[in-house]
Amino acid sequence: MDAILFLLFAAIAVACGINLVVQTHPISSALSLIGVMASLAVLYLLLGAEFMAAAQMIVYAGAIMVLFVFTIMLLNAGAEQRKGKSIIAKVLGVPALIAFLGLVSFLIQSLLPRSEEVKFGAFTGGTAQAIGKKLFTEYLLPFEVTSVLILVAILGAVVLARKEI
Amino acid sequence: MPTSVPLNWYLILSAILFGLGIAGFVFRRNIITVFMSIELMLNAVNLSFISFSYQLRHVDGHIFSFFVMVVAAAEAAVGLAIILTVFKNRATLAIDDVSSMKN
Amino acid sequence: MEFIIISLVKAAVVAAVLLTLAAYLVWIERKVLAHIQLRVGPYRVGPNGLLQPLADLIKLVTKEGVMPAQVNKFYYLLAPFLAVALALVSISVIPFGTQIEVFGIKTYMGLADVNIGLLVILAVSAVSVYAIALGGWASNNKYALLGGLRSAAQMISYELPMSLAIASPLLMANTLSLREVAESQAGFYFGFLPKWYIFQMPMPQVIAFAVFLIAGFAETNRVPFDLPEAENELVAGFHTEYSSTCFAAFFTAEYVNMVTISALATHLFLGGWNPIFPEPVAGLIPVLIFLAAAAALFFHGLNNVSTRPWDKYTFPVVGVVALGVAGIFALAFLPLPEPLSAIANALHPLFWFGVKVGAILFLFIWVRGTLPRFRFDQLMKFAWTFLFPVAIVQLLATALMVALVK
Amino acid sequence: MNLLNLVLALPLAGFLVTLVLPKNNANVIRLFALILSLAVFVLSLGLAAPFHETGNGNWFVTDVPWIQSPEIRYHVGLDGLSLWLVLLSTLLTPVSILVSWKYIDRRVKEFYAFLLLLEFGLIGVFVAWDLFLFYVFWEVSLVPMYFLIGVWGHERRIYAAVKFFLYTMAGSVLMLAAIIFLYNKAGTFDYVNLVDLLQRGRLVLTSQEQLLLFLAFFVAFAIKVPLFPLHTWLPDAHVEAPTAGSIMLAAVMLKMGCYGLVRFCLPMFPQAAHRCQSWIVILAIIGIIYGALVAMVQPNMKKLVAYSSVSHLGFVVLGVFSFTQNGLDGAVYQMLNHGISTGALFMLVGYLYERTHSLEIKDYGGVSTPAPLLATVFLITMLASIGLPTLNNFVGEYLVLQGSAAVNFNWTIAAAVGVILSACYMLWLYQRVFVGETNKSLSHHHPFLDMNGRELAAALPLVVLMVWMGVYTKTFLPMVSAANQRIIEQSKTGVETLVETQGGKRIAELRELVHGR
Amino acid sequence: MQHLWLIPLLPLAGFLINGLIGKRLPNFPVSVIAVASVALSFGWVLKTLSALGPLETAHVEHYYTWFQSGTLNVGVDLAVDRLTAVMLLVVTGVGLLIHIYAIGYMAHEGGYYRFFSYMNLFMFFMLTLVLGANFLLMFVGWEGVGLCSYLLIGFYTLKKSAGDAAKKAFIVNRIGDFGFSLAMFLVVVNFGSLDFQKVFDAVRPMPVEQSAGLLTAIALLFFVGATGKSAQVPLYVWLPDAMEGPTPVSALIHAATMVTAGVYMTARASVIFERSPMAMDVVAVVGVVTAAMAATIGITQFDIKKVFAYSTVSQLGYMFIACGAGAFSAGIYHLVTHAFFKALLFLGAGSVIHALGGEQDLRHMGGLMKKIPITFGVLACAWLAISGVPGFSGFYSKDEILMAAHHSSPWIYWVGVVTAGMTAFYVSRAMFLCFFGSYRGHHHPHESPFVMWGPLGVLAVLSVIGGWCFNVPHYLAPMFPLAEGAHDETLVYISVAFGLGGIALAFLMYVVSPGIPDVIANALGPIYRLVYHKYLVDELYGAVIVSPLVNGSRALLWRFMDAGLIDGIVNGTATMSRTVGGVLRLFQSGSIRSYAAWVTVGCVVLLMVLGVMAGGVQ
Repeated sequence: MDAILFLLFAAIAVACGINLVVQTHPISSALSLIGVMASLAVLYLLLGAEFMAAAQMIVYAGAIMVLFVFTIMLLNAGAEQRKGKSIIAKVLGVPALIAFLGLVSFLIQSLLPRSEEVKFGAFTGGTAQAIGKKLFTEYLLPFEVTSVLILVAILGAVVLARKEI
Repeated sequence: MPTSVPLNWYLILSAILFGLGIAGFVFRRNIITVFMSIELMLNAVNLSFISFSYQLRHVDGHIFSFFVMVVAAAEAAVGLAIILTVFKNRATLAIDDVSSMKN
Repeated sequence: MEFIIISLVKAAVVAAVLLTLAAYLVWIERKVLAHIQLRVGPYRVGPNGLLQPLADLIKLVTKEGVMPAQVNKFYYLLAPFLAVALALVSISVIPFGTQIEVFGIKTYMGLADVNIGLLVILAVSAVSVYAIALGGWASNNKYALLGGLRSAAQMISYELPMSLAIASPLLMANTLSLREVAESQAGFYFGFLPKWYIFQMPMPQVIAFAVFLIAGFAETNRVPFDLPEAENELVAGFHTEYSSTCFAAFFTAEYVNMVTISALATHLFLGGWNPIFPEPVAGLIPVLIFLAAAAALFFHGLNNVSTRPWDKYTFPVVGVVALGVAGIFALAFLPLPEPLSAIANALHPLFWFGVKVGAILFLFIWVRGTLPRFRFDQLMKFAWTFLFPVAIVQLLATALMVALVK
Repeated sequence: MNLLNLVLALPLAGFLVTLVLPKNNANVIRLFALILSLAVFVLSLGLAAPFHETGNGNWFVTDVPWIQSPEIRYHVGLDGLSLWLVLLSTLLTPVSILVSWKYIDRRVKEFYAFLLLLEFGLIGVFVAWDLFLFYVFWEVSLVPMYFLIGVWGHERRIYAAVKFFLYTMAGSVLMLAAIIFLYNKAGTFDYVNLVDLLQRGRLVLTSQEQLLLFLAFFVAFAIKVPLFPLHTWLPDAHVEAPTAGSIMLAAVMLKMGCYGLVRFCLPMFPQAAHRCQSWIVILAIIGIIYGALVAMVQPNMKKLVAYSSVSHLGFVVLGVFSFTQNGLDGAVYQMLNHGISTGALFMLVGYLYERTHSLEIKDYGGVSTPAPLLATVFLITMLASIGLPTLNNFVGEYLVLQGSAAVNFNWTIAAAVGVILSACYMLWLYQRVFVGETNKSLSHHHPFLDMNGRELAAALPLVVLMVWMGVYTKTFLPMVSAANQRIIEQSKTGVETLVETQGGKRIAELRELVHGR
Repeated sequence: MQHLWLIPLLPLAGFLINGLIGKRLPNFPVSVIAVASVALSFGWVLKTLSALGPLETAHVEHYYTWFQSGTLNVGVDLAVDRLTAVMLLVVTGVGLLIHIYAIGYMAHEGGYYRFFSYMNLFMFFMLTLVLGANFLLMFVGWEGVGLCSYLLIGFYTLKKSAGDAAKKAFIVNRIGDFGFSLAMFLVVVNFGSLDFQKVFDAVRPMPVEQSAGLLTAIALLFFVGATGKSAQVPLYVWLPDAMEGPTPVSALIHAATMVTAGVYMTARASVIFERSPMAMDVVAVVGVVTAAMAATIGITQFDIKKVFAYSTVSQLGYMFIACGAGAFSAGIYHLVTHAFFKALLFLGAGSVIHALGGEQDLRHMGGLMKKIPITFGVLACAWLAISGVPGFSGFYSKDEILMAAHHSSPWIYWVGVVTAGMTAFYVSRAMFLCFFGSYRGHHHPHESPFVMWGPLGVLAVLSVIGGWCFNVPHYLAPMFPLAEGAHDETLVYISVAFGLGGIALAFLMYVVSPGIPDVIANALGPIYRLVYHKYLVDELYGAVIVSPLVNGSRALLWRFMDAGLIDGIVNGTATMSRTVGGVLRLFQSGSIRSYAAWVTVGCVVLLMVLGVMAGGVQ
């Protein structure tokens, strides 16, 4: 059952990924990215990371991608013109990419041969309580730092996006 | 069909997504798409984080990916603001036109 | 395998109940608004307009779907579908009652008993923004685009205070599963005060409840915050270009969301399916209510005014139905064989849950009738400068009290 | 508040006060600077008193903790070696102030302020007994000179100033590294303890370490001396510097390098010094001959004198690295003589420049007819600088050569050639500038005047000193040789062990050197 | 305590007074101060010599330690012994006469006070040289005298040739001093001190060195100093040019006193020279070569002062022959007599030039016997003395030297005798060209005043009776034991014969038939021209040493080495860093895609490396 789910959502994710790269219009690539995120959320659930799945949907798909979609809509940028798409990139790029992926997967396969099966429910550590406990004890400092980071990002965004400066 | 899947496949999936992210990042012309492929790469990394935390049976991987998410949010906010201003000044989103930093 | 069959059955039941409820909600809204505005509202179709929703449904479905020219077809159609799908998904997580034992199968009165129910709801509400945004953008109409963006912005802004408001009762309930939240509110203080979170001792969640409601109104684009469909400014907001079925989809999505929000409110703050009155009285109340309803109906039906001759027949029929329901509720008191009494006991929590949801829905409609509309910047300023801080302070206060008590 | 701290503090106070003085009234500033520097000079004469009674030993020592965490002490003292160098700098500051009376008209205030700061730095360098304090003063003296060259110099002054600064800085950074390394190893910056630890073997440096430390110190001082390959900054710095700058640079700043060699290189790293002796001496000899030869062909007067000081200071290094009593005495005495004679030479070249605004020799000729007094003073100074007996350089040169003869006679032959060459270029200069018909271009600005009272007042003390140091060395030499005696003792320890470790002919030579003269 | 210091200090006082305030005084007081200081010094010398009586041993007086470093202690101490006495008498005596003569000669020259102050300074240094009790004080005098010769040769500052000659004189002297100082260093290194007594006591017990040892090295280095100062073969070039100075200067410095310093030093250090036969041979050979060569050049010169300058060089050659042969006292004896007649010759020539208003070329003179008879009479005495006519002083001292030379190595004797003949020839040539025949100049000669011919008279008397009156070898016997040997009469006759032959030949060629010299000159052709141009030695030195040194150091050392190499390296590093910066700049192309590409490549490479490493770890 898990295998089916994994294969299904992995396929969706890869399809959306390719769609992201191939599509000309940014809105479609944005939505395909949301598709990738949703499928990843499901995979997280498979891996027992409930909180992360929810967070993925809320933060990533819900907030960040909304920003992207907003920007694309506001800017109303048309589809990419196909001028001068360098042939080299096409000829050289794609096979290179495939070779790269092959290499990496071979590396992973060889480096971690004895990896164990992934069963749903085998590891239920990813609950909100566990993450909460760890986050506010062991990782308090990074938490505070990222909060400052976000504050700075907000200020930056506000200042940049304001019309009259 | 085997009932479950070895962890490697998750890692391979994350590698594939990462590769797609790189492809997008390198080949696409539109800034927003490039930006999105970066987000894709970050997602791929999150996936590998969580799959490793599954393997190691502790929750640190989740917290790392949580922080990645937070940073990605911050980055997206500022990045998009910049793209807006770029668009406002240059009226184009093609990445090659935005090269005033050339020396 | 058996699990799948049960869930399918439950899904069918819930979907049917929900959709009809959504349709009749439209009816109730138009009736209540009318009475607020001292007019009668729909009473032509069926007894006192009861069949009006059916009529609307048929109208919408049969209308011709007008598709504007340069519209982005795929997204134009995706948007309404997405809206309805997401609305229904969020309902699936909400439980209606306690565990019931029927035909030997123990199952929960809710479609899916998920231990992170709230997170799912939050996730779905986060994603539902796209439906509206896409809708507005795909219809290639300036007003639609503006409407879509405004509503998306509004929903995002109010999502924050809502999730904070949700977080504070969770602090007290110390669980994310709605069923456990509801169960944790059983029992009474000093015999008469029900242990709902708005009354629960360490920190009564009254403010959180208020914030949640306000945010709820905004989430569903309801009156004070229904800027996107504001007729006078943005024509019909994001669904200006939509006609028949797509429009219907948006419409149902809106009302289903309303139901979801009110159900959530009852679970989190008003004690879910726990009875309002202490035990001995609790059992009688439903019977009495329905008997009173039946009496009212018979009275109206008989000494009716001449203008609507066939009311004489329709009203008593409805009265008889009410009587039947009162009888069912009365069954709990009679010593009956196992399956029947189990059903009877299960109905009580359902009744109380329905009463509370109805009350909140009435509140939605009531507010729509009375409050004027927010201007967009007021709306945003209200969210960020007032609601959000209040929610945070409330959350911190709860956390403090909970920590102190423990 | 003993005399030495007073002498050290006054120039600094002067520097601060001049900065505060009103900007427009130049004469007030000049007068103040002159009076202050004269006061410092008179006070510094007092420093010599105890030395005359006892002849040696350290005097006016103040040892006060300055910084706690890296234990740095304000440890200041005076011994025979640094006494006369301090007096040299206190003497030459009023002289340079007098010299630049009319010469400097732009930014007068800053000029005199920098001059006083320079004097403060220089005195500090010679009296500092704490390595870190020494390094601080070394840098303090560097900065004003950079400005003196950079602001009031001639056309290519920026290039010259930067080159001067970079050269010295590169060297001093090496030295700083060595000082810090020593601090880590010994735990103290104090020179006296360090030498004491090294002598008694409590602080043992491996031969490799000692060699590196020695080289670090040596390079810093060699650049300042300047020794042969590292000397190219000197001619540029001199040509571009104003007269006062040249005098202070040539007369005192170059001595910082030689002083460093004697004070730090020899006693602290005796084995390394002995191992490097041969190639250093060869460099010095090359410096002597190379300096003299290149000086011969210089078209520019100041460059000629600059190369001549490269040649003269080659003698000093030769004397220092002969490790003999004569050599060292000669070297230190030569440092003083060179300060006086080259200082005077630059002053006179400055006077010539003031009259014709040109340093090229071809623009001059027959100056002795319009300015006989200038000619005679220049003649005396020139004779002093080529080492005419009864004048000051001769004693120093003789002792240096005598010292080097005791070690290796070939060195002496090669170095003595320098004496001949120095006569050649100096006389050729004198002949082209002063003798023969007067060059018309001399007086086309305004009539070529002879030395006026002020100029003579600046030159006279130097001429008197030249004769005094040449004829009656007893007032100056005993203290120096006493201090050198101690340094030679210190530089002998540990050389025995070195002798065993190094095989072949070298052993005989070294043993003979150590036990011989 | 004879206060020997007064002897040198008096002229120094004269120098200081004239130097500082002479400018404002009229000529007469300046000359009075100058002459008085030398006269007093001469008087003090006589007083001390008479007070000290027979100076069997040296009388040393120590005043203060000049400088003391480690074991080396150099004191300012003066000493007098028989040799010093002779030198003192010669220096102060002849000096006094020349000072008196100079009053007249320099009467109407500019810078009168400057001349006399320099002359007094010269006397001070010469006396220090002579009186010095250690090598260093002698060296002080040695260099001081060199300085004064520089100042006095370059006295006519306006004449460029005078300046050059002065510079040349000083530098050549400096080369000589270089040798002298090296010798001193060896002495100190080996004997620990510079005092004559200590050094000679240490040297006496040492055996005579067969091969080239320490003493030979010291002796040779001292001799290099001597050649520099006394103008011997390699370093004689400066003396002829020194004639640029006023004639009294030539007389005092380049005839009587300074040039003899070399001989005095050799005599003083005779202890060392005697113990190194090799050095003695070198001295002798150099002496003989100088004498011969100078004599040949003297014959061809037309400038009267140049003739006498070469004659001085040749006579000095004779003195060194004596020293080389071991007869130091003969050398000193010839030094004394030579001082008299050479000073006389120069001063006579001076009065001739004075008479002819500065004319120095023999070809423009002639027939002056009648016009300036006194000068002719006085010069005649000197002429006869120098030609070695028996009875005159020159004969006695020259024969002593020739006897000693014959005793040590006969071939030197024969060359010496021939040179004596040549000496007689060129002096008489000069006399005949100057005083006999008809007057070829266009001045109207007038006799010089008493103040000039007075001292000439005294010198004439001295050069006549000087020979047998002052029997110097006898006086110096205790210091330099006389060589017994048979006093072979025949050698004397041969030398006299050569002398008289020389005079006769000159008389024949220049008086009887003036045409012959030109005929011979053309006949000898190239040889004559070579000799006339002083064997082109100056040009040789110029080409071999001076110009390569100067141009070489300009092109090679300064341009290439300093500016090119060292500065090149320094500036090179600066430009190199800028170029590297330039290359790196190209990476910032501004196009984000290229950045992206480079980032990716970087990641891939990193991945590879990790893979390999991880692979390795596995």
